[in-house]
Amino acid sequence: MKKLINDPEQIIDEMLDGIVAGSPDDVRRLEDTTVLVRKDAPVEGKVALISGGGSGHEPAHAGYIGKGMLDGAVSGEVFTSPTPDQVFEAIKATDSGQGVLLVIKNYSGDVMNFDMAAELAESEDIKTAQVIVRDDIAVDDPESRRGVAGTIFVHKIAGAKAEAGASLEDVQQTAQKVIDNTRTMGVALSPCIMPTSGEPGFELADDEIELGIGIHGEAGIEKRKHMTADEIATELLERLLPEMDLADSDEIAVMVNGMGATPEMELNVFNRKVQSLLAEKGVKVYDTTVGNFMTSLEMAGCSLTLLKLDDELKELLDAPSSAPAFKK
Amino acid sequence: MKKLINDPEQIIDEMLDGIVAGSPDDVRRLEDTTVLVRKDAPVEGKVALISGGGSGHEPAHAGYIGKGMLDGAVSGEVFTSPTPDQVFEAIKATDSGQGVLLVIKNYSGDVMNFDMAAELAESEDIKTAQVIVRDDIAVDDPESRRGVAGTIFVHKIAGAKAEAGASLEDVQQTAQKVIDNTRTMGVALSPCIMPTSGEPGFELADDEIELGIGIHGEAGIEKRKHMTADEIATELLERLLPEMDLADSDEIAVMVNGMGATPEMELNVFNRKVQSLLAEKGVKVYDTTVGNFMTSLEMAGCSLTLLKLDDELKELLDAPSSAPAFKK
Amino acid sequence: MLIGVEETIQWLKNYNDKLSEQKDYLSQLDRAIGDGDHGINMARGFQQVADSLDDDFDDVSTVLKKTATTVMSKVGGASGPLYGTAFLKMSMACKGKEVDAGVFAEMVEAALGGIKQRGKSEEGEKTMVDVWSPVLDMLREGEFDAERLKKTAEDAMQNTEDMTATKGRASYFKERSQGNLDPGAVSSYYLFAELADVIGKGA
Amino acid sequence: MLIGVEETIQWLKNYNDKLSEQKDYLSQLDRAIGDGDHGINMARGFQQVADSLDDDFDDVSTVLKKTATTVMSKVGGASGPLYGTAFLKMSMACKGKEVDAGVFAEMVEAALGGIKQRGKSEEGEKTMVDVWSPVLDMLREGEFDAERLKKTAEDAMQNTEDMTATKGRASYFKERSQGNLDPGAVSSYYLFAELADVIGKGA
Ligand SMILES: Nc1ncnc2c1ncn2[C@@H]1O[C@H](COP(=O)(O)OP(=O)(O)O)[C@@H](O)[C@H]1O
Ligand SMILES: Nc1ncnc2c1ncn2[C@@H]1O[C@H](COP(=O)(O)OP(=O)(O)O)[C@@H](O)[C@H]1O
Ligand SMILES: [Mg+2]
Ligand SMILES: [Mg+2]
Ligand SMILES: [Mg+2]
Ligand SMILES: [Mg+2]
Repeated sequence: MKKLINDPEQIIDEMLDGIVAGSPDDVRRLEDTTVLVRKDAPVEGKVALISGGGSGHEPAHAGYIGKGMLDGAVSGEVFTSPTPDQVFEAIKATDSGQGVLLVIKNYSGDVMNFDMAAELAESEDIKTAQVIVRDDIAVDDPESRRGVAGTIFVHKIAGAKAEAGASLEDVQQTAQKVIDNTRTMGVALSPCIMPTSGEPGFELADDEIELGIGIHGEAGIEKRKHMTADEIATELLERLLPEMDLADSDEIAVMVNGMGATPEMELNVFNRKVQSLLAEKGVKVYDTTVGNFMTSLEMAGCSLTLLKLDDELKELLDAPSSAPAFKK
Repeated sequence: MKKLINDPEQIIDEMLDGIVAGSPDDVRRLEDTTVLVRKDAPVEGKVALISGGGSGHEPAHAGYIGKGMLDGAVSGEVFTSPTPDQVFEAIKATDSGQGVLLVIKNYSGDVMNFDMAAELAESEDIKTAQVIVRDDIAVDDPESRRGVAGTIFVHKIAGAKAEAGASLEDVQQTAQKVIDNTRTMGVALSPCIMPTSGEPGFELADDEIELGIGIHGEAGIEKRKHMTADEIATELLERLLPEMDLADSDEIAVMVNGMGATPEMELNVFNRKVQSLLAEKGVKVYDTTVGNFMTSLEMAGCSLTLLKLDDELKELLDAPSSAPAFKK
Repeated sequence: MLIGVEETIQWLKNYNDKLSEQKDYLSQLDRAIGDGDHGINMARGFQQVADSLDDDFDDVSTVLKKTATTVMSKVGGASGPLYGTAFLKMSMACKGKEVDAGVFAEMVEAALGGIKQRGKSEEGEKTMVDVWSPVLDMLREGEFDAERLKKTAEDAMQNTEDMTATKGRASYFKERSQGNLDPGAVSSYYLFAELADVIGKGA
Repeated sequence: MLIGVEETIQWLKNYNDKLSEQKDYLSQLDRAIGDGDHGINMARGFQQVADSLDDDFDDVSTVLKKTATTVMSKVGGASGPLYGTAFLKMSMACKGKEVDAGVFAEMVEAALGGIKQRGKSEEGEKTMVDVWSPVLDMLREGEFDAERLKKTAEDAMQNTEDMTATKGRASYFKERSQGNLDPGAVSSYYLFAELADVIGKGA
């Protein structure tokens, strides 16, 4: 498989430099780290938001750095959680004294590494709080659910809350509210290729798709013979809606997220069915976003995220953001 | 090859409905056409901008509809120019009496079909003007050069000019200035799959890439054994710069455009080298954009676009845009 | 009279059958030196043409006019406007006339002129022009001969193989376009071959 | 004395060689029930460990502390904090002491405790815990025996094959995780096997 890269060992380093070279007025890289932060970090008087995880999910996470979203993003190797020292650097560079919220996706590695960073921060009297995103309903046990595309809603809404001057506790609470109201499920049509090995990250037969797959190729709910976009949309929605606990008056935000190699044409074909099913079922859609937000390199497929909104969440979702991957 | 679609014959229709379903407050579809227009079209007192072409280049062209960019986008079948009647519908729906600028990419089909639409408009006394984008330097003869990713700069800058209230002639002139100062060249690493046939649109051996390929898989300059990202960046830049006629004081805008399936990680690795080479050569970069803007379904590869700026172009490039695929 | 309303309709329906049969072949030719959609474009458009011809028509001109507008709005790409223009010009050239051999030659002359003007193209550029032009030359020579029409179109189509494209998408393939037939030339050959068959049988 | 500074360094360097040799195998195990990076993670991190051990060290504790901080900052993923914690706890448990069989058992006990706490994990969940825990049980039985250490670790590693994962990424594969070895258990087996080899040779 051909890739537009140089040395696979240098890929993260070069990507980070490339991101900064593309937005030199907006982000900077902390020297000798894999941490990107807002150019103006630490932002005086504001709670900072940090996210991160393994690389390969671009534009997550660095694309969400900006006014109204993240203050910093920490990148690990491809699909590998970053180490505590890196996260700690991000914390130190973004804390303005108001404390730092760590947005963590629920993977053992991320949870442990961010937690160790929080311990390091505590030892230097920097206040941190954590939220753990677990929106992927492909996993039964709610405690074990993985964090996937719903993370973007957490960045957006908690980021807007922080920008509005809320305290660390309040930002954390709002982030937790988003997490409690967000559910996602995805599907893979073909695997991504790991840059180091040049091998596919997992196996899918030519006529197979995998429902509920994770963003690192972790097993999903089941492999199926190929289905149409409408069938997939129906299946995902039918699993998501019972989890949403929607009252008649509730409005939701919808995110149709491409996994990397699926053309936007197809994401829109998929979105058409999602929206018509929601309309049929009488679910009110307040806002829809279609695009590549939490990818798995060049995996083909998509995920569908639903977020139940209230007045606070609506206002924060609509608030301005300068983050390149989620401008509002 | 698996795709997230239903009936390939319905793919354009369903995509268009999906786009509208995702942005019902911003765009609407003209009934029984493949035309999307700004929800508020025709915009009183403003020159309208229309673009379009074959589908498969998403987010081009409908993603550029919005305040500050396009008023309408006309979609043909995959990689096939739309017909004159469709373009004519777009013209009628967006003209507010100030006239309509047609942004046409230089392909025989597009040129002929848009031109026939302009004749139809003339017969109903609607004023139109045309610009023909030909930024792809892979083709030697400047008259035959194809329109590729540089088209986005035309949308952005001419769109801002129109939004500022300029006359049709002035908008056309500014658009032409962008065209005269924009050059692009691309590379393909792997082909896209045509939805109707399920077949690759062109052939590339496992260890081959094609320099200068067109956005429909038209032949490029040459096939090469696989190169690194840095080598490709160097090669493209070395071909582009001599075409740019840059003075020492000139500043440029850079667009690194993914062809569809290339991970954003790789686009940034590529951008890193582009920016460092430009810095080495003393070329001043005013603005950089990295992402998927003019794709070829799930082709892997990228293109590099350079635009020489002057004060007018800088101001218009920075002007606000509400288009989902190019928010400013 | 060479053809009337019924034969014209038969001709166009047969042409549609031919296109749908050769759709993949035409697209494959276009994949070699273009973007691979010629068969799809033509088959899609002429299916609509065939479907639109079940009405009553007064004369050949009206049938061709209807065909022209359908082609223009349903084929797309480069071939849509070119074939659309060709049929429109043919329709105009036989307006109010019976189509005999002389009128037919005038029709092809008008069509060729339309194609060249619309496509800004000339002979020898490896396009459909390279079929229409030799066919016109032959028709001008006098007596109408269905077999010769077919043979002329076929030879002309074959001759595009060695040409180098300078117009349309094939032009990007430059020398690489040599050794491949031009897809538009092939679809034009089919058009004349189907006409020859309809007239041949009718005679 | 069981091991001194030199043997510890040798152990870790040999472990690094083993990891770089088995990198693809470990990643392949992780591909079956995880995300395919365990070999890469461990090999990357321990290469750095090996490179960092050419300095002078006062005692075993310092070597292990250095190893712990390098592992924590270079391995990443889940195995980084877990192995990092393990080495840190081992370092703390032998601070100011010579490492004899008894101290070594205390070190492994501390490490296992650290892993379980950090990973919120228990025995039987198909993780590296399922190697460290049987090894501790064996060490507690008294006399140190290099061959038995190796054998115990190997058996324990083998036993993970039939377990169902409930922790880490493998847990998403649920029943599908059965029939596959746990990659972290395999890398832990290598760790003890290399130690056994170093001690066995030294004896
Ligand atoms: N400028 C032109 N003049 C005459 N014929 C042309 C011209 N451009 C293209 N053609 C004809 O059209 C054919 C291609 O049609 P088609 O594939 O349907 O459209 P597109 O090139 O837009 O994909 C070519 O094989 C050629 O015969
Ligand atoms: N919570 C946990 N407790 C103990 N061991 C764990 C835990 N999570 C993962 N592991 C171990 O880590 C190994 C996977 O490590 P690695 O692949 O490097 O990290 P990641 O899972 O983040 O990709 C597993 O095979 C398992 O032995
Ligand atoms: Mg991992
Ligand atoms: Mg075409
Ligand atoms: Mg074509
Ligand atoms: Mg792993």
